[in-house]
Formats: sequence, structure tokens, C-alpha cells
Amino acid sequence: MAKSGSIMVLGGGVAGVQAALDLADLGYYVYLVEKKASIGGVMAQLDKTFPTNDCSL
Amino acid sequence: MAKENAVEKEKEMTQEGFDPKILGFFCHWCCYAAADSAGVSRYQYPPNVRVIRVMCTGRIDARFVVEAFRCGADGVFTGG
Amino acid sequence: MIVTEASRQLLEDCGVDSDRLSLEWASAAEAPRFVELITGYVSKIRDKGPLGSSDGEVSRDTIKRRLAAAVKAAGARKPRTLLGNLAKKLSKSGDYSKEAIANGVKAKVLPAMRSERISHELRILLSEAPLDMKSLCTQTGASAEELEKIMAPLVKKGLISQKKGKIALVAGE
Amino acid sequence: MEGLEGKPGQFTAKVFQEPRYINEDLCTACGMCTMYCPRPVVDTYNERLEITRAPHIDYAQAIPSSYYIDAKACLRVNFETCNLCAQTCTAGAIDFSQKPKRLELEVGAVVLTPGFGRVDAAVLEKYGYGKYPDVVTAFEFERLTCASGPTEGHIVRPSDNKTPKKIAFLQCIGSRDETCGNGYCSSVCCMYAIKEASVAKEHEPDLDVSIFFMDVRTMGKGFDEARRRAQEKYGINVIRARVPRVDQVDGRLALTWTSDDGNHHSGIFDMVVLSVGLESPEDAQILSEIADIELNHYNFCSTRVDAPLSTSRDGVFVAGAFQGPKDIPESVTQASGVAAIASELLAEARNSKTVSITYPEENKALEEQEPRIGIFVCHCGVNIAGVVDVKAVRDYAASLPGVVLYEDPLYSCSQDALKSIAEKIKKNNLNRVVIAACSPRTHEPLFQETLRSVGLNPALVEMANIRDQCAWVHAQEPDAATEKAKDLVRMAAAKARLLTPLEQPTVDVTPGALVLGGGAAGMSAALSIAEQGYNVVLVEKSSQLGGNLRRLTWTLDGENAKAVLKELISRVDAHPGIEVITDSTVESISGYVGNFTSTIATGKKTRLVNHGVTVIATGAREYKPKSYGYGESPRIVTQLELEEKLARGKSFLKNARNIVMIQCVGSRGDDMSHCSRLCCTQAVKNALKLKELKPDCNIYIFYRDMRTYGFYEDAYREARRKGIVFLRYSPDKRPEVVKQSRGIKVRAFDRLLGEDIEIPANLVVLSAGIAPGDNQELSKILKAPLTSDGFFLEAHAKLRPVEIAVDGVYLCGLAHGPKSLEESVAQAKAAAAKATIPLAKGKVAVAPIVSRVDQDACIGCGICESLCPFNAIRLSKVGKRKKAQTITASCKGCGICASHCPTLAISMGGFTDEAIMAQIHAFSGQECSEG
Repeated sequence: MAKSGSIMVLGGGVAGVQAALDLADLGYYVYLVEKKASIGGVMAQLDKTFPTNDCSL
Repeated sequence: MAKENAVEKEKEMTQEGFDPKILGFFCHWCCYAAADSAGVSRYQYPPNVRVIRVMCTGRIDARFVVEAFRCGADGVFTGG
Repeated sequence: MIVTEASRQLLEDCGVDSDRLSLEWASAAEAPRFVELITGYVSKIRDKGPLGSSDGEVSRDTIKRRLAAAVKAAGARKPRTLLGNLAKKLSKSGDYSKEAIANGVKAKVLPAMRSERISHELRILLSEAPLDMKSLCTQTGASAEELEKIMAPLVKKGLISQKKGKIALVAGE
Repeated sequence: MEGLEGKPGQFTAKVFQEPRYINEDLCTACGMCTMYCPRPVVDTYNERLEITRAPHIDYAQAIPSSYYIDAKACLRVNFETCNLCAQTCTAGAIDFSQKPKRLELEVGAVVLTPGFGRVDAAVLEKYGYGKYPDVVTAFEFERLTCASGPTEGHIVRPSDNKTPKKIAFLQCIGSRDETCGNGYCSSVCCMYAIKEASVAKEHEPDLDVSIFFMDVRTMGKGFDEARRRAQEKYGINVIRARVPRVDQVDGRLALTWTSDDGNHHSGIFDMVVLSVGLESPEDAQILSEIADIELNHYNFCSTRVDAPLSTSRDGVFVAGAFQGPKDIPESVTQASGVAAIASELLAEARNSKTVSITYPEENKALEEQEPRIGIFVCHCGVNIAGVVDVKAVRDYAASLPGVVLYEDPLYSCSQDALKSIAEKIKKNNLNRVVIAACSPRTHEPLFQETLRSVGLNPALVEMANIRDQCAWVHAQEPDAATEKAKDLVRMAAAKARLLTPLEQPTVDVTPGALVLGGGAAGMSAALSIAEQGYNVVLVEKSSQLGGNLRRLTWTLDGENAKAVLKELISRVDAHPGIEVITDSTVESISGYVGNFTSTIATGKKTRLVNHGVTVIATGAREYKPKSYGYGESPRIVTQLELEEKLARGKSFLKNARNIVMIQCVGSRGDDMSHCSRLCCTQAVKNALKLKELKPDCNIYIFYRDMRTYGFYEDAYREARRKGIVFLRYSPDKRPEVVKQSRGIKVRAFDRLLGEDIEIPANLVVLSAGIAPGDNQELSKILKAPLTSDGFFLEAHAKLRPVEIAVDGVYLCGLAHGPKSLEESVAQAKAAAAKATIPLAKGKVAVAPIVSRVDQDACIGCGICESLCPFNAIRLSKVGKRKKAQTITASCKGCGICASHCPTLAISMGGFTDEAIMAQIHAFSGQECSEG
């Protein structure tokens, strides 16, 4: 039986989003499943991040 | 022409609220994005700036700045 | 920013208050900072009044003529090469301090930009009417000595002529 | 997720989807629904510090960028009343007929990234949280410091909304605390506390900020440096103590603590911030049952050192904080790594499920004609039209040169409006389009698609931002806003006239990779790329594979490092897709992403290798101590030397009574400025081993901060329990190793006693740090920048941790910075994922905004080459002279080359000099002829 070319990513925080993006870039169809109404997770709540103090959005 | 300009200038000077014409060069990734975000938050600021979007402030050439002033800008705001 | 500093010094050279040019940074997340910057800047320009009315600025007409010449100067090869080389040098040294940039531009780039500007302005002025040395000096803001130097190659190329104290564009240019 | 059945390659996942009650395709994110909703809801995005309404969006930049209705609060959903929002929504997006859905997804693999959970409120109660309003969590404090937060970045005490004067941060709340079941270290709190403290100081310079640490654990790359700067710049007080409780005294907060010299202290603060740790996700248990995976004793996902991203179930992978507490760069790294592993599993099914879109051919003839501009001035419901006189702007647009069509759609981005725009472009033979609406940052791609769908080049659309940067921000000045909108439209039209079709350049990719370095990272990366179906050439400088891993015997987790090494080497040797070249170095690399050519030197012989991507995994080495008598006695060794000794047997310990270890040898300002991250764990690991082999020996460890982060904390605790003595020293009072006629003595200052002590030592073990390899040469060859510590510099510390500034070159392992074996493997997988992306695509697409050099005008001065931040422009010989040429695959379109070109020979796609000048002239309004 053939393998499926799609992948499910459970959790839409920074790790989930990054994994989904890379998988899509690698040629797979990705289902990104998130509990909340928007993706981004905790990182979207952060103001700035060290050490560069870049904005996190 | 010169005379007209002088008259115009005097008019502007005597007007109570002189409304400057300002040209902005905004970086696509930074300042332009910040300006969009200000809109989303409905912040209010004076309507005097007209914006030219560039991909990076590095694009801005001295000619653009000088030309803007020649063309009647009272100020040029470059935002990275 | 080296280009901004060059623009600033070129504007000053044309008699424009260089505070009218502002370079600020606001990251994508800094909407409030952006609003603060823009609001502050607009009110600063409002206080300065229209171009040509701020302290130390020359008349609006003169400014406009000089700026027209300055655009050409900013596009001219020699000052641009000097600017590029300065940028190269600063990027190699990694020294992007305000002083290093300002001093670098002042020493390496401004003189060439200024003489290009004066050279172009000269031709703009003369295209209207022949003028004597003294009024050329007043109009361009250059010293007689400086003007002589700038005019020399133009005279040599036969672009302008100098007769009886009157300087004129050679027809056909 | 409700269920997961099947096997690797063929899973069926059951997913339950809740309704949003707002149609994402119709919602324009105008916010009217939130404004009209009568039902308040606490805003969890702002850590419950603010109130929103039932229909809302979490934050302005949220994706999907549509609002949703909180079903728990909505009156319509629960009581069938209200319905106000549906009436106010002009886009008709509100849809209460939506029902929850159960989906069954056929997937080949599952990636678990549920993130982390929050420490239970009960744990926080003993610090007065919930009882005293001015005790807040660091998450809440983060929102207070944030400009887009509830207080717009003003730091205020919740009790009276006044600015506090003294703030205390308490570390290790719910971490390193067995009483709450969290014996591990959360790894991120030290750094985030320092960050929040610095941001707070930036907002309120007069603040007095103290942070109470047990150990300052800033072991991330560049973190120690950032900490030092923050301490110096902001004068943050670092206090080493654990505060047991918080009391309220006269409306302020009282803390008492004991410093490590044994003295008691107390202080009064206005606000206390609890640096709460990261827990396993709340539903970890449920998830483990549904997905059938094992958890560790802290309820995080259980993984192995050599396979940190694989769960106990094949085909189910894990990344991020669920695998163990970690910060953003590590989460991002693991995420990319997990993509590589899933891709290894499913390589044969690549591209089988992806969707591609086709477009009609471009109508070149039409594009070349005189500009025929269509201008669409969008109402955006009332968003624009409520302020700007849209009809007046539309009519004004009609007067502009070249305009043949002018319209004012209600919502230009809606599906039906897009269709109508497409039809009108065709019908009126338009070849330029101006959309006066919202921001090109968000919507330009949409309209570009519309152009492509009717056979126009996507570069022929220009947007005027009359919403985000006009109507929304000048709501009180409709006349001025209308004038501004006219000016913006005029400028956009002026630019549109000069827009030219831009090629969408693509570059073919050589389907192979070059991996530099044959250590654990290099081998892991090579294996992953090869497993994904691409050839790899692996170049190793020494005569055998293994790198630093050869020197390890066991890992802290009790795994056999030698076995890990053996397995890696045999897999690499056996893989048909990997060619190993030992005793070799890279002499030169030319080319760019997709097409590199490298010269590999083996002894005196050289050969050429063509490859599409390059992975740097050149490792690092153990620092060679220059002090503490190293090299003067066989009894003074480094940790790795000790490990090698131990691997050979324990006979050398026969007479050992006292063993002294000294931390931070070479690191943290001793000789190198960085923290080597691993040495604390390495010391604890070896100390435990010594204790196991010779239980009656005394072991003393002199340290500055014990940085046994994450689950390594367990080993640290065990070491203390087993009687290993930990003594803190400060850098101005380092221990001294004194050689005597009969042996060695270590003299050091004991903080508790307040005086010097002397320990006769049978063995002194120096925890020598990790020094960068000889990266200078390679850095020059690749034009890959190094950090001031000599490691390779990643493209972005947080978001692009395995990429470097040069496209097509990736980074992993110790070459990037000190890290554990587990972290190296994860990072190697991440580099493999990133490196495989261009290989899998086969082509590198390039944004058409790149620079172009006019070869006739170029004088070959090389200014552009040296200024380009992306190495995307190079001089090469054309005929007799050198000319600059853009490497389109690397160019980002920043335009520095163009603005510095002495002969104006460089132009930028979509942002030409002419177009910008035209915008400037249009800005002036009056005829502003060429000067």
C-alpha cells in the first residue's frame, strides 16, 4: 500500500507553524490543527525576544 | 513665477495652521508594517504624510530626497 | 545611514535646514512608536514653517534652484563613486557611529557634491542671463575662488565664456 | 484530535472542529461585530488583563485574519437572542448555522507540537498570587510591557494603577521544585526575566528591579552576553536566593531571603513578578492515550538522546516544548528537524497530495501597449467610505492620465468583487491596475493572483493604501483624509504607468548536498538528506568519522554514546546515497543556492563537486586550558580526558580520596566570553560516575552558576543527594590550584565560612569549555559571517536558527555553538530539512523585485559587490572588463546596490528610479518637470 503524502501537525504554536511551513516546502500536504481560533501560540503574546529584542510577530 | 511664489509663501506663513507637505519613504518590512499596524489599532496621527513604499531604506537615493524637496516637500521622513 | 547623511549635508549646502530630513526606525510591532515619531515629526516641521522659512534657510526660490542642481549633483558619477567608496570603507571597518559617518561624508563626499552642485547651478543661472562674478557668488553661495576653480574646466571645454567680467553660456550648449 | 489509527505512512486521524460562526472568506476584519456585541468576555490573549466581546479576533495580526465568536459567551448561540452582530456585519459574514464538524484525515505521519502548559495556580498561591493583586505572573507582566497590550506598555500596579518603584522577579516558580512535582528546570525563565526586567527599565528608567535567582541560567547562544549587557546597562540587581514566600505589609509586598553567605535579608517591593516555569501541556495524558505515546515522569513526551524528535510510536513525531522545556530558537529548530524526519519517512509520497495552480499565458502584446489603467477605489464597507469620500476619489482618479476605467467596489477583496475586477480587466483591455484599498503587505498577492488569472503579469498592479494608512488613522479629519487618498491614488497611478512586466525567474537546482564535517551533526544531516532521496557528499577533515562524539562514552541519560556513534557510522557507510571523503577539506566554493561548485582537497589531490546546497557541520573542540596548572601534572585533566580515562577502567581511582572539579574553565569571561552550556551537565555526569565507581571519595565542584537546564536538573539534584559538594565562586575569587612537592592542593574562598579553604586533591578536573573550530578560513570561503565568539552566525537568532545569511548554506552542531548531543542531532535534522527544501522543489523561485545591472553602464567599480548584505551581486569578466551581475537567486531587492551605484547602472524590479521619481513628482501635485 502506498504511503500518504499528507501530514497532520497538532498544535499551532511557533513549533507547529514552523514544522507545517517546512513540510509544505518539502512537498507534503499539511493539516495544521489548533485548538484556539488563531495560530501563533504563546509567541504571539510576547513583546520582544532576547537577545535581539526583535518583535516576535 | 518668483513673485507668485513669494505671495504663496506669504500666504502660507500668515495662515494660522500651516499644513506641511511631507513625503515618507517607508521600508516594507519595518516602518510600513508599523504604519499598517497603527491603522489596525486605530491610532490617530496627522494626515500630512504621503508614503512611498520601498523594500528597504537602503533603496533610498540622495536624488529622491533632494527631488522631493525641490518638488515642494516641507519635510522628508525616511522610516526603516 | 550614509546616503541619508550625504543627503543631509547636500541639503545644508543648498541652504535647507537638514532637520527637515528625518531617519527613524520602527519595527513592524512598534505601531505606538511609529505614531509618536510621525506626530512629533509633523509638528516639528509645522514649527519650522514652509521650506525656506526656517532659521538659516535661504529664500525659497534660491533653494529650489539649488535643489534642481543638487539632484544632478547627487546623480553625478564622481560624488557617487566617492560615496560608494566611503560606504565600502565604513562597512569594512564596521564603524557605523554617527560621527564616523558624518565626518566621512564631510571630508570625502561633500566637496565633490558641492562643486557638482555649483557647477550645475551655474549653468542654470547662466541659461537665463549672463551674470558677473559677484552675483554668481551670491546666488550659488560659493566663494570667488571656489567658483573660479569650478568654472575653469567648463571654460576649457568651451561651455561658458568669460568676457569683460560677464560670464555667459556659450550658445549651442 | 480524538483518535489516531493506522501505521506509519497510513494513519487516520479523527479531528473535532468547532465552528467560528463567522465565515472566514467573507469576514473583512473590520471589527464592527466586536464594537456592537453587548457581551463582555475576558481577553485571554492579554492574560485576562482586559475585556473584549464575544465576537473578536485574538490580536490584530492573527491568522486566520477573520474574527470568530466565542460560543461560550454568545447570547445568540446560547439563548437564541441578540443577533446584533449579524445585523451590523455589512459583509454578511456572520453565520450561526455553522455546526461542529468531525473530520477524518488520511495522513502519513503526525507531528505533535502542543506546546507547554501553565503552572497550576495552587503553586502560585504560596507566593501570594490571587491574594495580593500586585503579585503577577511573568506572562501577565509581558502583556503589561507590550505596547499593544492593555496598558499600551505602561507598567502599572494592578492594585492602584500607579507606576511601581521597586519590582522583584522571583525565579524558579514551579520549576526546580519537587514540592510541586516539577523537579526539572524550565530553561527559559532566567532569560525571559532578564528581558522583561530590561524592557521594564526601558519604559520606566527609575524603576528599581531585583531578580532572585538560584543560578543564573543564561546558557543559550549569545544569552550570557545579553545578560551581561542588560545588567550593565540597566543596573538590574542580581540576588542569589530563593524567596520562600510573599507577604503583604501596608499595601506593599515583603520578601525575606537568605543569601549564600548565610545572612538573612528582607525587603519591601511594590510589585512581584513570578517567573513561572513551563509545564507539560494540560492534556498531555489524554494526548498520550489518543496518540499512544509514552510520557516521561514529568508528563513531557519521552524521547531518546539519539532520536530526540521521535516518540515511542513510529510515525508520530514531536517538537517544541512538549519534548521538554525549551526556548524559541530550539523549538523552531526542532520543528524544522521534525519536518525532515517526517519527510524521510514519506519521501516516496512527496508531491502526491500537493495542489498546483495553472494560469493562462501572459498577454505580452497588451502589456506592451500604452498604459490603460483601471482604478478601483474600495469602500471596504464603512472602513474607508466612513471617512474618505470614496466617490470623490474615484471621480478624481478619472482625471489622471492613462486611466480608462474607474470604479468603487464595496469590498474589492471579496470573491465576487475579484471576479468582477477580472472581467473588467478583460473587457476593457486594461494593462495596468491600481487598487486603492488596504495594505499591499496583506493584499497585494491577492490582486496579483487576479491579474495572473486573466493573463497579465502580476507586477502590473499597484496599491494605494487608503485604509490602514489613511481612513483608519485620520478618522476625525474626513476632508484631509480624502485629500490624502487622492494624492496616494495619484502617486500610485503615476507609478502604475511605469510598471513593467517582471519575469518570475527560477533557477534549476543540482539535486545533491555537500555536508562539511563528519561528526554527529554532519552524519545526522547527511543521513536525513540521503533518506529524503538526494545524494550527499560528506567531507571529513580527519581520517575517521565521529568528531567529538568519539571522545564520549556515555550520556547522562545512561545511553551508550559509543553505540550511538557506531550506529551512525554504519548507517552512513551503508547508505548508497552518501559518499564519504575523509582526510579532506574544502578549498573553495563558488556559485549560489541551487548551483554550487566546490573544490575538495585530499592531500595534494583535488576534485570538483557540484551540489545544490551546503551544510556546515564542522564542529568545535574542547578548550585547552591555559591556567590551573593544566599540563603540569597528569593529575590535572579536562572533563573529556577524565571520561576517556574512566572508559579505560577505574584503576586510576584506587587511591583517590578527594576529587575537585572547577567549572567555567575558559568560558564566561575566563578566556572566551561565551558560556559553553554543556560543562555543568558534563561535570555532574562524570561526578556521578566517579561516585558510582568509588563511593567513598569526596567530590567538590567549584561553580559559578550550575546550568543543568531542563531534565538535567534531576542529575544535579541526585549529585547533591549523593553528597557531592557544590561550592560557588565568583570570577574575582577563582579557586587556585597549588602544586606541592607531595601533591596538589586547591585553595578557594568558602562563602558560607567567609574564609579560604584548602582541599588536598588527588585529581583536579577542569571543565574546559567548548572553543570554536578554525572557522575563519571556511567563513571566508563561504562569505558566512562568524559571531564575536568565533562560531558561525545564523540568519536570525530566533526564527532562522539553522540558516545563514548566504542562501543555500545551512548550519548545525557545534559549529553553531555549544550544545548537547541531543540538541546537535535535532539541529542537524533541521538543517537537513532546510537544505532539502530547494532540492525537493528542483527550482529556486526568485521574487522579481531583484536588481538588474545595465551592462553597458556598469564600470565594474565593485562598490555594489562589497556593500550587498546578501552577497547577491558579483563582479565577473564580460569581454575584457569586469561587470557586476546580480545573482537573482540570492537577491532580496533591498536596493542598496542601486542607491550606491556611481553610474546609475542598477535598477530594481518594481521599484525603478523612474517609478520612484514619478511618485515624487506626482506627490508634488503641480507639474514638476525634470530639474
